[in-house]
Amino acid sequence: MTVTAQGSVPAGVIAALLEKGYRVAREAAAEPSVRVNGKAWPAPPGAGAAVAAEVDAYVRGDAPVPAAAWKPWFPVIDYKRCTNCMQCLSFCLFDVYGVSGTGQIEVRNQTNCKTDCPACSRVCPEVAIMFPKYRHGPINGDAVSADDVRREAMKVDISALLGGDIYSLLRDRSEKAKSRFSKERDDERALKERQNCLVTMGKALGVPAEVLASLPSVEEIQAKAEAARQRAEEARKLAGQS
Amino acid sequence: MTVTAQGSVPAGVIAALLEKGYRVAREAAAEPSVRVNGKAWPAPPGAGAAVAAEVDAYVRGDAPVPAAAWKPWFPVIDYKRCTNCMQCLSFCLFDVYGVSGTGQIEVRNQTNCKTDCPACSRVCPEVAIMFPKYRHGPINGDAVSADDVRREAMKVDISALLGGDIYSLLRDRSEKAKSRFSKERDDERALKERQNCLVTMGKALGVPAEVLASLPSVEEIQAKAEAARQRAEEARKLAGQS
Amino acid sequence: MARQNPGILYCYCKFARIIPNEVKTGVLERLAGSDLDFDAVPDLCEMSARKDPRLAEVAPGSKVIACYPRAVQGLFHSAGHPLPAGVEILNMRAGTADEIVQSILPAGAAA
Amino acid sequence: MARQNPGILYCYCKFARIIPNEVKTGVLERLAGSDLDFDAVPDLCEMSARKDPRLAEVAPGSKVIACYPRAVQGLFHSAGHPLPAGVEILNMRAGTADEIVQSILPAGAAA
Repeated sequence: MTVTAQGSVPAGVIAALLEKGYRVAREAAAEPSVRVNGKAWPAPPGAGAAVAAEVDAYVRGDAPVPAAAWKPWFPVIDYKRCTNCMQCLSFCLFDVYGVSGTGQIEVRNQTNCKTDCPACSRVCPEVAIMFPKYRHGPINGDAVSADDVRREAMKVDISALLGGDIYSLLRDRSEKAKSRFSKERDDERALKERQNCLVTMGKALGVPAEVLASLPSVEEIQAKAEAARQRAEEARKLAGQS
Repeated sequence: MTVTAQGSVPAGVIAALLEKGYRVAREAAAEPSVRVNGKAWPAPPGAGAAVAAEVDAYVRGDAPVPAAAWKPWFPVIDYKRCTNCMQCLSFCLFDVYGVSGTGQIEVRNQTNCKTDCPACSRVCPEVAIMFPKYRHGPINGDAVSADDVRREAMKVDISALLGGDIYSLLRDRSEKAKSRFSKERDDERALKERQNCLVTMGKALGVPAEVLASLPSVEEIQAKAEAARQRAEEARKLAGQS
Repeated sequence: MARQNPGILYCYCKFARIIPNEVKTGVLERLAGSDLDFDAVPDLCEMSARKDPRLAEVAPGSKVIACYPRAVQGLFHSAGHPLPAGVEILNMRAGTADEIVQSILPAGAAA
Repeated sequence: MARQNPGILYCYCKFARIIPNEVKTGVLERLAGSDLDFDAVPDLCEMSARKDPRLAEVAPGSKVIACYPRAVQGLFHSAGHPLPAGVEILNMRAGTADEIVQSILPAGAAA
């Protein structure tokens, strides 16, 4: 197949070329031409033939699978360490984690993971989450030392801090959040409380302002809490069955 | 160029094929072969020739620029709205923002941006940050309504909350953080304080446990605060010169 | 880069599904079926990030078929090639294919 | 997928620069210069994410040249093809090319 005369290129072929990252232009040139990646086409003939073959393959539907357009960065669970506590599942804002048919935590949506972000491995109380392409151990899969385990034991335990069942708390908060938020929205007292808390928090944990500022919107918080609750309940049910 | 006999493929060619996403295997087959993407090579001849041509181009150093392996997701500044307040620069943990020679905020490292994360647009007090591929307005570039502006005005102002100059505060905290952290690390009182603060915080702002848990390490906080301070000072100097 | 003659620049928004498919495809079909010259690019965002010098070629009087005008202007600006005055931006996230093509085709040519 | 004969699986770690280049290239050069059969793949992480069925073909007695054993085992496990017992994992993030090749080449063959 060759694409030559002006006006002879069907939209489907143009779309296929665009999908492959080519730029396609129709110009009022003396010689009818289609520009591909800024070059007149077909020129050189070899390149044109290659592109035509690719387009042919696209049209026939047997184009080769394109090379990975994604840096493979995602958590890998060390099941010898994992206790199925689900903290990673409730932590991740991007639904990378899921629960298997037998109620076991698993990495389900690898491509949702934010490249170079190893945050979920930091909340795991068992040093069970690895990112093979991470720079440092033990997150990169290097052996877990006694020091690593001790450090993890000192981590803030989210559930304990919030006084027990994290999921019922989230559910509770989710139900009350909307009314509370709208009530306090314009309230001078609430602003004061926030300010005191932020300052205390900053001092106690050394939290930079930019992290405090990264809090998601109320809508996102509610949606996330609800999703986490549902997934956790589903996981409990499944685990109870087995 | 054709790659045929077993043992005849130099490491550089194999590396070039691997770089292009091909799988290369040498097998003790009856007929010497190189597997490409799981198929014996050269088979079919056409495909083999295409691959050989690609390898040739690689070896000659004039291979075509590979198609974008990155979803173009990054902030775009609306300079008609931007007041150069630098909150986005100090907020972003991934150095997406920079400062121009004339002291103006700019998006410098687009590929550092975390795909589908529009968080920095939420801290902008002027609704000046867009993500063209975002789902909703005004972040997607849709017209900014009076309601949008009002909502932004109600946002927690980081600088005000933390009592003034954010940069001096960061600098201050950066200097004191290490000694403070090591002192309080094993302190029962500090843990208590953290717990109280987290609960207060959760109530006041409706912050989910998973967000509180996403705090970075002390080393990252210090490095980030220092970098933000330096960039802000550089920006001030440059702005003062113009 | 000198500005060239006014033209039509069409963005295929290759990397996201934010433009309704019937609009994206519909506009492209009508362009391909017309006698108009046009320049179809895979993704303006991607070109902006690369600071593609071709972004400097959009001349006054041109039409850019992409998404929200504020976003499109920002993308050209970020690339170091702000759009000149007199460029019309047509938004495939808001209009139908017919509406967009109506404002491009010469009167009476819209099918 | 049936396990096949023991072999050598080499990971090029295409998408990151975490393996020192002299190790990554050095091992590949020695493999290419040897008479050993081997299977070089662009990136084990990428294969794991795709749950590539070829990961099931690593037979007992094989050697996998990649990174930290805990990570490699996790990658095969995540893909639904846990490594069988008796597979040796050689870590290019920790050893030199010489050290790695020493444990693969038949005695006396290492150059």
